[in-house]
Amino acid sequence: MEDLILAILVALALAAVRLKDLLGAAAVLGAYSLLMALLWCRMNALDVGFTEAAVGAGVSTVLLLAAVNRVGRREQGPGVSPLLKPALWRLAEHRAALAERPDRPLLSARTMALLVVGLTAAALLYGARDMPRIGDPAAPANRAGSVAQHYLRHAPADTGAANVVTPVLGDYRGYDTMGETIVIFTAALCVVLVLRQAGRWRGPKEAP
Amino acid sequence: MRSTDSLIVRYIARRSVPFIQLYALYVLGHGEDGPGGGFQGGVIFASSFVLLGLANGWGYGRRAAPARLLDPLLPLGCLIYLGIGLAALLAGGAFLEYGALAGSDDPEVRRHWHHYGLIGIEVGVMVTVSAAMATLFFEMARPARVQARVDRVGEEADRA
Amino acid sequence: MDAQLPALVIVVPLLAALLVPLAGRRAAWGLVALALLLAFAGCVRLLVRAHALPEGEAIRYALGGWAAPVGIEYVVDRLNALVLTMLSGVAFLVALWMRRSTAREIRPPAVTGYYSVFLLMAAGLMGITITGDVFNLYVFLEIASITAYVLIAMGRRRQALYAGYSYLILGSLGATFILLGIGHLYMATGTLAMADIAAVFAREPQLYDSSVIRTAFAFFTVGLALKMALFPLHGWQPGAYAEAPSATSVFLAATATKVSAYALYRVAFTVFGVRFLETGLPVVRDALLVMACSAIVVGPLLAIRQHDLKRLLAYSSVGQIGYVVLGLALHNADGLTGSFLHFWNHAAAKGALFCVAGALAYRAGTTQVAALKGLGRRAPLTAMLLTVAACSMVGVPLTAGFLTKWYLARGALEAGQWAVIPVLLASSLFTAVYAWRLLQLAWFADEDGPVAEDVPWSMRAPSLVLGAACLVLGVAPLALPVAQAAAEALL
Amino acid sequence: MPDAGGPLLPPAGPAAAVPGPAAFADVLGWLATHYNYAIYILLMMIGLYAVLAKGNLVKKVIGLNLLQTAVFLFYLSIGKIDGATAPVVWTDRPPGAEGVPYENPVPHVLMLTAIVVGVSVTAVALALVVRIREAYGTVDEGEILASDEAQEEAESARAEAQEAAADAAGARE
Amino acid sequence: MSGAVPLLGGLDLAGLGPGLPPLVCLLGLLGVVAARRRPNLREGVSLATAGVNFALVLWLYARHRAGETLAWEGFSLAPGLALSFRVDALGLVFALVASGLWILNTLYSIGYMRAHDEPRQTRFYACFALAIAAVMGAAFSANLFGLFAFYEVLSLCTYPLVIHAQTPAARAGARKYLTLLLGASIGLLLPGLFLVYHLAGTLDFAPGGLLAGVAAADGTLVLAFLLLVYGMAKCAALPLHGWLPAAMVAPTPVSALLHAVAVVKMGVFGVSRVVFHVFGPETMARIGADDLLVGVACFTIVVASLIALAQDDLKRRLAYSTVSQLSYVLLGVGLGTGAGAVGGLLHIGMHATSKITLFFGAGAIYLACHKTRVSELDGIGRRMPITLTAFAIGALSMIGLPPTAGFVSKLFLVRGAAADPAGAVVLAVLVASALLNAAYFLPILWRAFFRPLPAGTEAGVHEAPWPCVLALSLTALGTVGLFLGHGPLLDLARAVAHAAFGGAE
Repeated sequence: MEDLILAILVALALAAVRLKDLLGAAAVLGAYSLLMALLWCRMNALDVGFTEAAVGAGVSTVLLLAAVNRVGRREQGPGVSPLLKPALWRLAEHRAALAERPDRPLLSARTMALLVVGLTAAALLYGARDMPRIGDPAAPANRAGSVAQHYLRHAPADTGAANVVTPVLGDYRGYDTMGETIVIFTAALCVVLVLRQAGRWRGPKEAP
Repeated sequence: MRSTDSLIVRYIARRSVPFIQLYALYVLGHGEDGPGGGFQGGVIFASSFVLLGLANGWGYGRRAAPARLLDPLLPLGCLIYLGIGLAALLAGGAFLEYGALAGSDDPEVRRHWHHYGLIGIEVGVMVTVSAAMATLFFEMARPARVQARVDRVGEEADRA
Repeated sequence: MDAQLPALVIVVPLLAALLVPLAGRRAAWGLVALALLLAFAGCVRLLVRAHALPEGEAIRYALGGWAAPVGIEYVVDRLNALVLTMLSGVAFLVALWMRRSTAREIRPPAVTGYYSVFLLMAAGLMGITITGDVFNLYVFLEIASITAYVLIAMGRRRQALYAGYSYLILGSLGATFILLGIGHLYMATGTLAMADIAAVFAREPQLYDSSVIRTAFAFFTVGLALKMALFPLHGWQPGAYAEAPSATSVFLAATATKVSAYALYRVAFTVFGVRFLETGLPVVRDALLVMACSAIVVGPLLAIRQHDLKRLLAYSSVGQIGYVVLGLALHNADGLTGSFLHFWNHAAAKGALFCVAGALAYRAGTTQVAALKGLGRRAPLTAMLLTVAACSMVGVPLTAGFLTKWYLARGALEAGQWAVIPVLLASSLFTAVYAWRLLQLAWFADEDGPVAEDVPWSMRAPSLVLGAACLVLGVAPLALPVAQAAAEALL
Repeated sequence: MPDAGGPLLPPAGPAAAVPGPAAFADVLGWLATHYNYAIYILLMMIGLYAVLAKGNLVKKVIGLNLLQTAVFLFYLSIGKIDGATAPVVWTDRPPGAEGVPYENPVPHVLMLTAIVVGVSVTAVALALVVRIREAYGTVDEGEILASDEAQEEAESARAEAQEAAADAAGARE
Repeated sequence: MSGAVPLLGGLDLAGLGPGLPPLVCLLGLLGVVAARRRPNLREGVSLATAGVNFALVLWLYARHRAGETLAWEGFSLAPGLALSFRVDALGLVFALVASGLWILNTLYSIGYMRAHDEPRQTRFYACFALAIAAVMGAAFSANLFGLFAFYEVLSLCTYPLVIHAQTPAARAGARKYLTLLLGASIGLLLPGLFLVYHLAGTLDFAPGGLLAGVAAADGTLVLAFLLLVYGMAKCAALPLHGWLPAAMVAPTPVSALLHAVAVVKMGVFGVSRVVFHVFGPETMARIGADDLLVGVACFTIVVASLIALAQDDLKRRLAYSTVSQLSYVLLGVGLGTGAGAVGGLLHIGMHATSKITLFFGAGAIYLACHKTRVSELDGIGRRMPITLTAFAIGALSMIGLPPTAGFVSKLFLVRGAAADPAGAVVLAVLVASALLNAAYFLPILWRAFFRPLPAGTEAGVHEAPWPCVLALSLTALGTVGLFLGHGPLLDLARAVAHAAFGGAE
């Protein structure tokens, strides 16, 4: 069952990336998150599934829809990001364009991106070579001496909570969760700052 | 974002908000025994306002959760969290050591205070997360003319 | 109170950051300055205590009362006490400096929010430095990054928005790589506390050959290199520093990239251990050496052509971070001492230079290099600050910059990398070229530029403290004994 | 100077060295037991490609989301234990060798934090995109960079003109 | 350390010893900046500083002759890197010459600046005081790092002096000045420093040479030697002499400072430090570095004199003459014989007094009648007798004729060359350069004294203001005086030679 969900997930991801209509891409991303939430529940990660459904599918998709509504649905323009090419390269290309030299740029951004993606994938696959089998109880993370088993044994005794995830989240690693709350507070503060308090940014025509 | 023109959707949205918020409090309460907790409760609580905003229009939603209410709530939740941590620190334990709040070394009593501490920070988290998610939605979904008015206020203050 | 110091140093700025939006506009700045002053005092106290500790020991603080592998712990040893003091010191000085500068560059309704985000960033950076838990490092890295994206985007021109956005994309890529690194580490060792991971490696040395660990190190390095703007991955930095408001540029340039460099040291030496660097992955160490050397040379080279002062200083920062990474690549005590010294030296010099750029923006409204004309006559103190900081960047003896070059050169010769010496000298010469151009305009220009008078004292005093630090650290380096002991401890 | 450069990592292990049928079976065997890891790498590559290659700023944010959810899949696959139930420990079924195995709760905790961080970054990114659209009038990176460079050249041309005027004035007096 | 001199109550000033002159000059700098509003006070403070400084150096010399070793640890920056000071014979030679002539130079610049009504005089005097502080620091610094640090400080603080007029020509000249000096010091001297530290593990000067006992390949040692010598571009050895003529754009007191008193002498002093106390005569001989130095010196002497012949501008001609005269010191130091060393070190003093007289003369001529070209100097001898007679004395000293100081040092150089086995070539160079000096100095004198004034220009030509003429005549008398009584310079030079080569004078 999980293998099927994973395959559908890959298909949805490809669709989200390929779709020209941003609204459609946002909807597909929502579906992708919901399916991911279902997968977490299948893998016994109930809390994560719950949060993914509420936060991933709920908030992200709504924000994306609101942004697309203000930004415009169609993905126009050449659709190729020059972000990857270092500034010097872009400058050279810009000059080449100005001088109307017809030669196609040596490596377009698309091939550069594929190159980097291929390199990262190779690194990850190399890394996955020695990984323990999925679900192997003797894996370093799950074996007897690991910190996880310690939590499972002591959490109910230390904090009286049955769902071990909550005490680990709130008590043992409570500081992480405080950091996380600070992160969500920062995000809200920053969005308020950018969208409400800072006022309009100036284009070249307005006074500096 | 105008309200939807179908009356049914607007009516049901208005009526279902309290139930969503009740469910959110249930999720918060049952963080210890089953899946759930501060984050999930907070998001569901915020989604009730989002639902209002989507169904009845941005203005209606904003009136239900005005900026004057949400902005102070944002830091308040974190302050609850930090407050509990500092209380533990002042009570002699380490930062965020809920057991120290108990004031006695009997492990049974300390275990209860761990429990109360846990619930306390879950409340803090819920306050911040719900205020944050609602603020995110209302800031992003602000219609163009409201945005123009807000920016003009900023520019006048700038010129003053 | 003394035992609670590690937690308080981080919690006090966080608390202030939360109280600032509630405190309203008048009390906001007072709260910021007070919080950072307390944090700075705490960090100095920690530095004194850490330096008094015997070799190899550190101040440990279990958060939430749970010991290391179970809970999260804060670890303060000589190295991060050094970085902490630099961070909180510069943050406090910038807090003093930025009051008048933000009043002029940021719209009034946004100033309180700006202060709160500034405090969060300072707390985030300090959190990265002091933490002893790998995932906690990621959480505080995200706090520092999100605040940095927005602080940059608050610049007046629309290019600031795009600069913030590009930094967000590349920064998030970096953070995701770091998260992957943490995942691989957790999978292979089963724990998240740095000390515990090192213990697992000590117990099972054959782990060093497993591909999972090598990938973890590679992704940590690439992720942190992205955050650090090390040469090939520095695309976001020039735009970010140039377009940001002056206060952000001063604080970011003086501290942000060096915290990522510190994190790389912490990961490379404490988590993976010295033996891993020697046996595990020599390829990464050579790659780091090449990246550092190319950064050292290309940074100032690109800086020479710039017309905008902040962009010029940003490119020079790309070069200076190469010095910090060079110590890791050289992998011996002198090289490391040089890099650790550079934490303070570069913070003082680059902070002072960006304060001059801020003063220019405050008085002349533009940060074009041409606006420096006649600064010597109209604003003598700021011009002197520019001179001292530029000399420290060039590495004139009796200034702080020289000591870093001295130790890095010694380390390079000891490590047999004699080719590093011409690299160091070439970068000093290129730096001399653009430093001379700035000083020429400031002191020897014939007509006067737009700067009519010097900046108010509330801006001049903190920047002069930074300038004085360039000189004091050159003649009587306070950080030297600490840096030396930290270097020995790591090897 | 040490011979630097070369790929960041040494080439893959012996499996890739010999591309014979044994290796193919070996890869299939690996796939059977490490299926999740293959999928997370695939998802991550789709996300990374979108971030790097797509010019539209919103599409990049979508790519970023895909990238981060792939990492969540990786983390949760670490903690998976065969035949385990959710990490909710009822007092009558204590954990341990003979009891029912519970799943590893640590990745769940980490992923709760990572999801919230992911949403925060997305929210800030979208806020910036909205403001960029308002200031630039477009959300395509190519057009944004083109208008920036055009503005840059206009300013540097004006700066040169001023300097030329100043020199001319200098030369005349 | 002898008893504390209770100058300022408890402060043990004697303990500072060699540290005192730089500190006094820095106080002078602060005084000048403080008194920027009142010109008379400002110039008074500069003059007083120069005077006190010279007195201090004499006091240090007296106690050094009495056999005390004066040292001050100063700051220890890092293990192996310290700013410490020690008084020794070589340092005293340089310090005495520099501080002595400093007083006259300050006097001269007061007259010149007032007469010429130059702008930005506070910056001028401040950089002046900083320059002398750097010179004093370098003279007494006890290790190579101190020498390098003060060398850099001198380069940086003389830059505002060279660019003083801030005209486009001044800017171009100063730019070349700084590029060459800073480029050579960062590009060559700094790696030399690193290499020496790497080889020897320390930078402190040792009597027999810091690298004496170091087991290192000769090639590395020669490389280190070349880096250090050419790194100190201030000694104006060809081909790194370009900055000297370029610095002619500066006002005359600065040219005097550059050429006679501080900058070039710092270069030559640095090279002699390197020869005597970094490598040591035995190592120099072993690796053949001394022949290398002699070769460079001879080449510079001849070529620079030839270029000087062709220069019509008076100050440029004097500049190239300095380039060649400096190499006499390098020649003496490189000869490897006692007499040669004495000759070289003496020449520091002799050349300083005579060249400063020439520059004061050139400045006075420029002040009096705004003439800068040699061809324009017809007949001014009769109108400006004092200036031109002093100029003549300086010129004779350059050529090395008996009544003037130049003869003494050249005599020792000749005896040193004679003692050296391969000295024939050196002797030939010495004679040839004497002739060349005559060739480019005598025409000036002949033109000034024996050619009639061009018609109708009598009114404009008269003597320069009194402070300049006073300084001018004092240095001329000094040039002759040094011939009669060599005084402390000879004893100190002999002490250095004795320490280096033992016995043979």
